[in-house]
Amino acid sequence: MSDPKKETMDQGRRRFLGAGAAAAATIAPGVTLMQVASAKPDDQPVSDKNRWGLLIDTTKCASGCDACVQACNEEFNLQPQHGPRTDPHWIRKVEVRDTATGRTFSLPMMCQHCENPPCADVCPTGASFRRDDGIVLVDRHICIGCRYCMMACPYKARSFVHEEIPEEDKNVNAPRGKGCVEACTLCVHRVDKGRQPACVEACNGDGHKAMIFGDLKDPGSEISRELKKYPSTQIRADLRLNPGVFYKGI
Amino acid sequence: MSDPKKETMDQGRRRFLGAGAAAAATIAPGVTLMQVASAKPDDQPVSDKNRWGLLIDTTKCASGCDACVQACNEEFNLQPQHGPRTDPHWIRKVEVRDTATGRTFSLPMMCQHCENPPCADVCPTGASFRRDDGIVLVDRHICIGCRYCMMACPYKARSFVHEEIPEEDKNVNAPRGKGCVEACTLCVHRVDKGRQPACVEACNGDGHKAMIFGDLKDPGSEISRELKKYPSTQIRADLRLNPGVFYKGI
Amino acid sequence: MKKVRYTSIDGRGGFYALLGVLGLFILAGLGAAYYMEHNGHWVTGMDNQTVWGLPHVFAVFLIVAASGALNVASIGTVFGKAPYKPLARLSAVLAVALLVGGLVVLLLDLGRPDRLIVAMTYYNFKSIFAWNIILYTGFMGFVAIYLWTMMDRTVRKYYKLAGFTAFIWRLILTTGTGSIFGFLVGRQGYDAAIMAPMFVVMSFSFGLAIFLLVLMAAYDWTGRPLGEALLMRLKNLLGVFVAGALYFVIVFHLTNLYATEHHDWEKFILMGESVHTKVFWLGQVLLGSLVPLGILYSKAGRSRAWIAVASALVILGGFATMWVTIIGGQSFPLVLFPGMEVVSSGYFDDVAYHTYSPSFPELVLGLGGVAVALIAVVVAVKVLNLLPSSLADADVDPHHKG
Amino acid sequence: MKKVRYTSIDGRGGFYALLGVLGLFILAGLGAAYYMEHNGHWVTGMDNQTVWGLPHVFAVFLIVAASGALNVASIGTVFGKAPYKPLARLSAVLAVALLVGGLVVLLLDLGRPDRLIVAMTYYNFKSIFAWNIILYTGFMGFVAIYLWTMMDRTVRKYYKLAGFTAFIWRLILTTGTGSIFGFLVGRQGYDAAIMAPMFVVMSFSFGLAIFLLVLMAAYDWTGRPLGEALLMRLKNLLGVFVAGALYFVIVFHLTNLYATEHHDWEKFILMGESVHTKVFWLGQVLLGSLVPLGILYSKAGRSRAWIAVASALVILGGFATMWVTIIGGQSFPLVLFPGMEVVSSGYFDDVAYHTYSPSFPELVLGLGGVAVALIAVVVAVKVLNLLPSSLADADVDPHHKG
Repeated sequence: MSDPKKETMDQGRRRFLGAGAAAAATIAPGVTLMQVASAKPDDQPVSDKNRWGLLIDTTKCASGCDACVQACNEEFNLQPQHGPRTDPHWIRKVEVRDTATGRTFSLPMMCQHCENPPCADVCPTGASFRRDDGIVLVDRHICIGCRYCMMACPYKARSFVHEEIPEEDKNVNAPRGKGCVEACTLCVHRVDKGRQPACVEACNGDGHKAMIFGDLKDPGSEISRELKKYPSTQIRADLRLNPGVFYKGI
Repeated sequence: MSDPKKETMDQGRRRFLGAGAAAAATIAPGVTLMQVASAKPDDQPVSDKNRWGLLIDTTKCASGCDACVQACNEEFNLQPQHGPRTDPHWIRKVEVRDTATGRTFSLPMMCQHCENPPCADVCPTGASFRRDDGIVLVDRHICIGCRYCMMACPYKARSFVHEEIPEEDKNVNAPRGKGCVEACTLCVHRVDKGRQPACVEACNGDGHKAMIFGDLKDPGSEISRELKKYPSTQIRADLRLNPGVFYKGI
Repeated sequence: MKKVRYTSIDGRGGFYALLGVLGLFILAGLGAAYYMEHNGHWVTGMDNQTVWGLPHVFAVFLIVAASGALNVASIGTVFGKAPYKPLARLSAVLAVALLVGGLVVLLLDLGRPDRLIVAMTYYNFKSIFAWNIILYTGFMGFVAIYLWTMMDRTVRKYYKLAGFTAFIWRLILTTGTGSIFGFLVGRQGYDAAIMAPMFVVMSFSFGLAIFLLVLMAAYDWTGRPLGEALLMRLKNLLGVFVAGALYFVIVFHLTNLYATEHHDWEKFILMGESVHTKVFWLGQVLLGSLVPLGILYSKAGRSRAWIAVASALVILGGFATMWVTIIGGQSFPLVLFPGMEVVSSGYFDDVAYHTYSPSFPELVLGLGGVAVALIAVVVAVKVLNLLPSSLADADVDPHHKG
Repeated sequence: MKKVRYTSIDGRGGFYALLGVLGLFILAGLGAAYYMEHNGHWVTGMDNQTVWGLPHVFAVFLIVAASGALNVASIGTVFGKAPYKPLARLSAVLAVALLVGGLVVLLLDLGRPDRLIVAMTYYNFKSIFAWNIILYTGFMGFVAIYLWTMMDRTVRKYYKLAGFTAFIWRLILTTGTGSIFGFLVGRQGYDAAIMAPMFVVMSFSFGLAIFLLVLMAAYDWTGRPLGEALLMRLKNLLGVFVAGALYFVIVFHLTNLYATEHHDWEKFILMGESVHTKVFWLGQVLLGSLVPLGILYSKAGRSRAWIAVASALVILGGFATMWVTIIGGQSFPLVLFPGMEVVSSGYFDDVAYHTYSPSFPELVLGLGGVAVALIAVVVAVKVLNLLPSSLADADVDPHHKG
């Protein structure tokens, strides 16, 4: 019996580009050199020496702006079909009001890439899994579509593919298929090439610069330095899942 | 059977001073006019039109400084007797490190004056109760010393009086007695006179100005305006107790 | 006690008519499953908010009832109660049949039922779901062995051991089923250790109710004698189980009501506007628990018709319980920001609750699973010697005073 | 079945010696209580971190066991099992005695025991503790009435009703006792609905173990016959209860182990360095559950001496369980900042766990409560006709084959 996790990781590894940080810098406008430096060099295997994460500044995230959502839908060609209840949502915008203080803020919600992902805990076949570098993925080849991971995820970050995906909508960035569960991949196909996730790129390109992507395990990365310096929150921190997505200003 | 809560509130009401806001301003140096204006006028009864609360800025709270603790001990004459395990602690300093980000901060912990206080829920006699204005108190005259409130409090904010209080240590600011449970009163004796709690006064006097006291229900109060403007946290917000003490920078 | 004689039933016209009707339900269920799989689940009432729908209500009910149906056998074998022993064969067959019915529904409701082989070969041992696959398979195996030790004199010496193993296994199995929900940390309606023992007691109740109905139907339709004292024993036991299940429901909600963090959830279930509040009070509590208790412990409880009504109500209540647990539990939105409210969302985080209306194919698939369970029992009593020729009191109870 | 004849015991020298020893323990307990009250609780092992100490371990154990001790009577009255009926009087008296013993300890450990009248007159009806005061008082009243209906032919017609009321009341009572802990939202070791039914099953186990020891001692010391079959029934029942309690403990910990948020707590209890880990594994699991199960279900279980050993171990395990639950639960520091660590604190928030070493007076107070319970039973069997002159099998079981 072959190990499905290994396979997926190997696929990831095989898909790297020859060009390194410089290529990433030209592909992703608005990305600082510091951020690129914190991304994984293409020729290194996935390892637990990195942990990829996001820092989202809700004070910069504009209410009404959904550039990140648009970018994600475009990146993975997530097309609406039979209505929002069954359409895929890998990322969504949420506006929140603190009832105790009256303060409001806006933020994008997506897979929080937990260190202890309940989705992976409950998955009967191991299709839901956490890569060594912290990215939580679904191996669509062994997902049986039981949807227990969707019951378990505290963030409603996953979508069940409720219908056949038209041939023309199929996308190389992530394999998708009817009857399987899918979610934000933290743009693993980009990360493995040293690039930023599409949502981060869009947020930066938009000028809001509310999202920082980087290596939580590199103390010199921008995300680590920001996290060490300023207060931040993990959503549902009480569950102790240690998500890789941090929020400022909640 | 007389209502113990009413009694205690009446006592509080009876104990007001003739002088108003001006007197408070001279008694409490470092208190701004805005803060004094948000305190309860002396001649008004306790009502649910106010909810007294604190906002503590952990980014201003200095590690190592315990001016608030000293002030509390002095205000209530809390003297050490047989060691820290049994001595009363109405307020304490805590230094915290976020294991996910490495950030550290310092804060004072005391009774959080919850809107839904578990201590009052579990108290068999009703000795633990919440005043209409949100201050959580122990009526020491009907406390039987069962300590169930101490089991229930998520903040370890309460102390059991483990020994006889020497006559010379007895204090008019709060009645205390062996075999009963006690805790931070939010300096109700001061609040009822339109003054600030001793800890807040000390923090301001010390120049740190990490603590703001005021009326959470008055949208114009400094505390309400700050809370509406900047992110803040209630400790163990997941328990939904809606504490009256808010923290910035956790 | 006379020696119990087990005989297969006669296959008259009614028997084949019953087979035919059940067969039609099964065909319809298969058709519904094909329709949903072919089109994708968007044709069902399910969506990304309510990911487990009516088929799961049927499947989990059948699986829970399955382990409970074995109890009658266990009481005889493990606890040594003689009057239950002649019922053990039917009890074991019914247990396996109900489990198969439930599993068929569960399987056909998967996004990829064609990947059954994947589910059987790739195991994530931290998943309680994966454990359940082993528990279900093991249950069928152990109960089959248990049945074999009852029916074959040459392996009679393993009867006690097999019965004991099956009993322990069924407790673990239902603990596992309850834990599917109890282990879900992110949802207000689940995340509670009490779910496991609550499901165990519910299994006692649902399983015995089904057993009673099947037993009375089989003996009525085949004209075999069924003793009054035996029936009184069984209906009293059903009353205890129904009361026990109700006790757990009360404790579960009372504990939630004490914790402020669960107040919104409890308000939603106990006093909300959604259908779940009605299903809870009318279905689970009133019709599913209080009315059967009233029937069973009043004079009506001495009548066979009323015992049948009470059993049917317990089964109805079981479906209501599973509805409230599974659908109601998903209807309450995830609490992403405790103490805050979601003002607007791109994905339904801002609703008071999620709605779900089952589609017709989902109902047909669920009923198909019930039909699978029933047809298995009907065929089994026809081809095997499962039913004692007489269950008259004098024939089953050594202490019965005639 | 012959008519059961109940007689009081003879008061020989041994009787008065026993009274004397128990009286000394009670005096010592009162002295200890006075010493602690007079000086204040700082002379005990308790502090502001561990506010409920060894006296609570004794008190809660006795209160839980009290309701369990009534079970023997309930099985006879509510579930109509004839062999248990002759034991009902002792069962009822033992239940009240244990409750009184527990309440005395609880009361004398209050900060202000002189305010008992306050506790009886001021009620906060949201407090499960206040409810418990009513439940305790009611229990004593209902069991007394129940006993009266057993002993006075003129009120015999209320026997069933009284027995049923007492049974339901005792279930609610232990649910209330378990909920004292289950309702504590702020502590990792509590805050679980399963605590209520877990305490109920534990009460079955502890109460029956004490009943068995008292029964065997009483019949041995007074030279009255005690039937083998009756004893086998009781010891088998004890085995079921011990296994049931163990089941709840396993489910409780497994569910916690599944939720990352509870991992630190489980690590502390199951694999920590504190004494609680040893008390859990050695006391609660091994000596308190597995060894008694081994004894009761092996050939040793047929020997009276071994049944006594098993019962004593179950009681020991009961104390261990209460220790781990009450002291262990408080030892684990409150989680103020999930996902963060407290680096330093002015009040012990930064420790791995809180320590507690019981003082001698606390132990003496606890033993005093046990002595109160025992002396009440000893006096009762002397002054009332509680014990059947014979519990030989032929005298108690209509179906017994001699």
